Amino acid sequence: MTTCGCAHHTPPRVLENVTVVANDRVAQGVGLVTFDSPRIARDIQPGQFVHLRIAQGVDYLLRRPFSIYRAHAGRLEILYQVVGRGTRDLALATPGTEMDMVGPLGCGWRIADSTTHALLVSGGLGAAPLGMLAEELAERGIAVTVAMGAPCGERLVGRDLFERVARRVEIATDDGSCGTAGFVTGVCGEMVAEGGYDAVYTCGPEPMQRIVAAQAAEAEVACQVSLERLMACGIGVCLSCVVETKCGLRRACVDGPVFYAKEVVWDSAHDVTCER
Amino acid sequence: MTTCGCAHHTPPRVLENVTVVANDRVAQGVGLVTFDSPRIARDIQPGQFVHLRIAQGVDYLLRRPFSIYRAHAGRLEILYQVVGRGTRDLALATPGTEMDMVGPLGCGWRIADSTTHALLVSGGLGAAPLGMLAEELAERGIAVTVAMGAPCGERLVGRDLFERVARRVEIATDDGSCGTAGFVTGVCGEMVAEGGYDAVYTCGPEPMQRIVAAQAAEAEVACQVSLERLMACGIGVCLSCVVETKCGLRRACVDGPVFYAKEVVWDSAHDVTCER
Amino acid sequence: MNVNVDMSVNIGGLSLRAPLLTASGTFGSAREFSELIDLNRLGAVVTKGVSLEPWEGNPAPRIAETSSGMLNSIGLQNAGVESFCVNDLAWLESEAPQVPVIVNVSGHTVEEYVAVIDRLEWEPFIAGYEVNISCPNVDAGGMAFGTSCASAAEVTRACRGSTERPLIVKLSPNVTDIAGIATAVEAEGADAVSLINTLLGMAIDVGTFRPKLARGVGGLSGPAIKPVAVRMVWQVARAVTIPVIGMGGIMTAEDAIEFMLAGATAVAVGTANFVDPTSTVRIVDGMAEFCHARGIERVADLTGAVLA
Amino acid sequence: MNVNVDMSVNIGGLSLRAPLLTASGTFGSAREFSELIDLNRLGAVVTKGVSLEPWEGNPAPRIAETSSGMLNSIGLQNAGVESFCVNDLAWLESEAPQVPVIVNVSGHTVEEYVAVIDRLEWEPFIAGYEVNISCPNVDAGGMAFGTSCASAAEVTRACRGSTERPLIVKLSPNVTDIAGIATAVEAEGADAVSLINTLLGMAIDVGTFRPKLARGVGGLSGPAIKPVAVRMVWQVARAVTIPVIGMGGIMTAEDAIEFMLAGATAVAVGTANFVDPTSTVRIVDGMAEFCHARGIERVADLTGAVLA
Ligand SMILES: Cc1cc2nc3c(=O)[nH]c(=O)nc-3n(C[C@H](O)[C@H](O)[C@H](O)COP(=O)(O)OP(=O)(O)OC[C@H]3O[C@@H](n4cnc5c(N)ncnc54)[C@H](O)[C@@H]3O)c2cc1C
Ligand SMILES: Cc1cc2nc3c(=O)[nH]c(=O)nc-3n(C[C@H](O)[C@H](O)[C@H](O)COP(=O)(O)OP(=O)(O)OC[C@H]3O[C@@H](n4cnc5c(N)ncnc54)[C@H](O)[C@@H]3O)c2cc1C
Ligand SMILES: Cc1cc2nc3c(=O)[nH]c(=O)nc-3n(C[C@H](O)[C@H](O)[C@H](O)COP(=O)(O)O)c2cc1C
Ligand SMILES: Cc1cc2nc3c(=O)[nH]c(=O)nc-3n(C[C@H](O)[C@H](O)[C@H](O)COP(=O)(O)O)c2cc1C
Ligand code: FES
Ligand code: FES
Repeated sequence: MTTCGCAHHTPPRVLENVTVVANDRVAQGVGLVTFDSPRIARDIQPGQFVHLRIAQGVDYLLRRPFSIYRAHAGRLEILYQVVGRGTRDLALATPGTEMDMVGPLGCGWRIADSTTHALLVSGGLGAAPLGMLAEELAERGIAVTVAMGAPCGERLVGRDLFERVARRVEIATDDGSCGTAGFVTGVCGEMVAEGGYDAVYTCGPEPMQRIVAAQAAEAEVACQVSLERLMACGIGVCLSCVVETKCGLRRACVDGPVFYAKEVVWDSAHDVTCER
Repeated sequence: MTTCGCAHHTPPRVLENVTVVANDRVAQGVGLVTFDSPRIARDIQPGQFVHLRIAQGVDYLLRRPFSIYRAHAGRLEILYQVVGRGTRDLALATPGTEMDMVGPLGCGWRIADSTTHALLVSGGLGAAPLGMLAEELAERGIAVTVAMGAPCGERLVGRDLFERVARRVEIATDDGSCGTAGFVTGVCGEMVAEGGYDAVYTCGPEPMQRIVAAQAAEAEVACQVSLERLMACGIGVCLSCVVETKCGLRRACVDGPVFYAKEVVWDSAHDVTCER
Repeated sequence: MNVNVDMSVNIGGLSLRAPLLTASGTFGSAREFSELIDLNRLGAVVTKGVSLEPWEGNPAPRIAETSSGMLNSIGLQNAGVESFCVNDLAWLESEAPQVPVIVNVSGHTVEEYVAVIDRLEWEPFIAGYEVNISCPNVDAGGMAFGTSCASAAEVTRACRGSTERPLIVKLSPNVTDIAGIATAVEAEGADAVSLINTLLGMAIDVGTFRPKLARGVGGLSGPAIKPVAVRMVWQVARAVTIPVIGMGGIMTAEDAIEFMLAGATAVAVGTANFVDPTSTVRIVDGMAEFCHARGIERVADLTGAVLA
Repeated sequence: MNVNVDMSVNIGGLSLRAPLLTASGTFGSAREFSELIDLNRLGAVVTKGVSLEPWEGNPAPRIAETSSGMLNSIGLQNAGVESFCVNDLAWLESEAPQVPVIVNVSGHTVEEYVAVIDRLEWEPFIAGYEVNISCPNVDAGGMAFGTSCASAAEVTRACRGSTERPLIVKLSPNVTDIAGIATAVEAEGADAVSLINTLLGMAIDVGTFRPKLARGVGGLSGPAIKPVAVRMVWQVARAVTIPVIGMGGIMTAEDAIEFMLAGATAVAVGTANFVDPTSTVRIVDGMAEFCHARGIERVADLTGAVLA
């Protein structure tokens, strides 16, 4: 039976005061911020996210949702792309800055006990929720292969982490400045067709995820996707983040952001992230 | 003929980008911020003010009006008391911070050619617009005597400057922690009654200014007051800052903030500064 | 330290331990907040809007951020009254038995409002109803009922006929004369009015030329609307004798006090729950401290205490 | 670089070099801004409200800051039409002869509106009138005329009878159906409508229990109201065939474009003049750049171009 919901046991949510311990530019328009956040860092699972209050006043009100790239030793790392007011302010936060976040939120990646070799497909900042996953898979002794893409070499993120834990990392850039020239979906299509994977995990622009999902379906490999939606509450009450699934509307913030690709009704899926 | 307006020739207003060069706490809840602002610093006259944009976003919109405490060498000094959002943010501004201000604004203190000995009466942050005046009077060879008051010694501001340029400085504090115990109006009343002054300049809480004005009137000495009003535009268009005068409603931002005390209709004068 | 302040208020016979409710649609059915706050600190939980049949709501995107506010066009998505009783209400009854539950009721027609109430009358664990005649996000019904005295009166009369429980009517701010509408629903037996629902607004993405909400228009909430909300509470409180529940942009205890001074007997907190999920209890605490610091013994003494 | 963009628009026969006006009451009679900006860059100057006799306005405090907005209760203080002609108009004619001047007209009664226009008809240097039937800050007249179709139509008809100059009617947002009122004034011969005037609001000082405005209530302006204003412009533009002048919270060129997309032929900038006195020219420049960057040759092509 498909429920399109979250099967995980999710850790309790808390509102935690956190402190920026480092914040650096890591690629063109992309920063990596590290927070001291002992409680959330301890509990959070790969693919879950936090809801961060960046704004101090009420000029812009809402929290911003971010995946966790890495969590260790009481600290959370977030990879962020500067796109608007919130992320611009985030980029300006210096070590010592205090903020607060609600988390851990949402339902993360499922790792089936039977998995032996996982393919991770990352487009642009898609690396953000895949970092923790790659580390977790490697720790569990599951083989990891990565296909990653970006517009250009300057904008590739997560490569170091992936190269540390994966047995193979394939790179595609639109302009050919690094790895194969072209979209990551080209590289990924070939890899999936070659076979050998029993799980595909993907994150990136929604049209890309959709193609990867189709490639995985073709090869009959279970595929999970991580979807972005505008979120007001992040905890399931406001119904702003709905995703159309085979079992009706589901909330990306609690039933996702990770969904099995086969459950998503892609036609109506609303794409907020074409830019990446 | 009384016009209740501005007789001065006022320098042209500009919108200038300014940079914080220093910002320090100088008394309890009071800061002194220095801006690099060559154009306004060159033109501004004692008693005029600037309209400073502290907010960056649109959470709180309006500029904040501040008198100029000192202007020299392309720099402006502002004494400010932390009372709300704007001044809180101002207190947090570090050297290098950029802001912008509109100025010089308003009509400052009139110095009659015949003046030989001026009494300056400052209550709390009333020193703010009197600092430049004291220096200007001294430079013109006019004798300066100062009566200054504050709730306590910890909150006295401007003493150094006044002691440098005035021939006599009398202090009153409500709690007697410095100078005479009591209100500055007590000290000032005696001084005015003693005679010898041909001009009284005062700034501070409106009820205090009103008493000083009455004392000066009694002694038949011309008295000027500097009034605070809520200001949206600062340049005379919005009519938010009206002061009731003997010749009708006048705008504090262009016809004032300095008025001859005898022109002000005190009964209806709206006091926004009881706190100081 | 707050032991001295009596925080209780009475809304149409319903006695609340604190003058603060959750604003419908911003608190789910409270379950999601139970990990984050102590629900027993709330005056009452007002549930999300409940309709007779399941409603799909509007297409996404359903929200857009604006200066000091947000637009939403959720469109009252809900699983229908039956599912509400079986899931949400059952959870509330077992996990938060001390907290009064006020069910927010929606309908496309007068009959639907009544049918929802008729079903809910079977449930003993309900403290009252808030009839939403002011949702700007549904085509039939919704706000249309709240924009004329006649239709507002009609819905109220019909609902009143079905229940003796406290009946609150939630008013739309998108009207010329909200006091007139409040008077009309008071005349039909409403026990209280709540206001304001969202202001109808729109935002357009200048990059794509498309409205930011798929539906085009939506409801504006948050601090941006507070001055309009305070004004309307003040106008309505002077026009009716029944209690007024004030809301619209409350983020802090001071905001809540402002509504009480304007004439509200209690307040509701909406959008702030998204910004800070602990807003409700933080505001209740702050209100008690405010009273304590000023020697105000009963929070109810603030109601309508504006000096004007 | 903007040479390729045609920025001109036409409002009821009045051709403007740029689609940007000053919002009445926020720009004085332009003189105060002449040191800070080049007035020739504006589409037109809309003056502060002018009445037959001098008006005192309301007691102070007259403004209060709110989240992303401000309240004002100035109350149309002005020295009357005679003084306006002798001082303000004469200055404009001699110092800014190229800039079209639209006079904002106020009255307590229909007769007063007409009398102001009758006086102004003697002045050759006036490009048109904006009839303010939407000021929330005066007791008689003001907003009252703008909240019913009948009275809005009556004022329009009377003013139309006195002038052949372009006649703009400024609408109140404090109504249930602004499109209906726009339709009514269009039927009486208005050449254009402008909207929105301020939303009626209130703020209370919780320290003193007093309203922050001496008058109690006042008009809300600034970015807080933009979503409401954009929605109303969109509704009105679909209901009438005359041009719409959009305003409410415009701070940036993008904000102005948003109003154009919603259906405005031109926009007006109000509160932003207080925040940044160079706002108007900054926004005109930004609008031209916006068009240029997207290959839009005529700014007028943006009007109503929202994809909905
Ligand atoms: C579950 C989840 C995880 C995410 N993880 C990451 C991450 O690890 N790194 C990263 O860079 N970004 C991530 N995003 C996207 C990130 O939330 C947005 O880029 C960010 O909110 C933009 O804020 P802004 O103020 O800079 O942009 P603005 O455009 O000014 O924001 C305006 C509004 O739109 C929302 N918004 C804008 N873009 C998005 C988006 N793509 N998705 C959701 N809401 C959006 C904002 O939250 C805000 O409410 C994630 C989104 C979701 C839903
Ligand atoms: C001509 C003039 C000169 C001034 N000079 C000085 C000075 O040199 N040093 C100094 O510390 N203060 C001065 N003030 C007062 C100063 O402008 C206010 O203290 C300041 O605006 C408060 O801003 P806030 O955001 O901290 O307070 P908030 O209370 O948050 O401000 C809210 C609104 O009220 C206005 N406001 C609050 N208090 C006052 C006030 N006393 N006068 C006018 N507007 C007020 C603010 O500008 C803002 O619009 C002067 C005021 C005027 C009119
Ligand atoms: C996302 C969202 C959903 C809402 N859903 C409902 C609803 O179902 N029923 C209702 O009566 N009001 C609903 N409202 C309106 C709120 O209850 C409240 O009246 C309004 O948001 C103003 O308060 P605020 O500014 O504190 O949010 C909703 C508001 C928001 C923001
Ligand atoms: C201080 C002030 C005074 C105003 N005076 C007038 C007026 O005299 N006549 C009028 O039609 N509108 C007046 N308005 C309304 C503005 O012209 C405009 O409609 C409104 O402020 C919305 O635009 P904004 O948000 O850009 O300010 C005034 C607004 C403000 C803030
Ligand atoms: S963001 Fe509120 S329900 Fe998902
Ligand atoms: S502040 Fe606008 S007229 Fe004085």
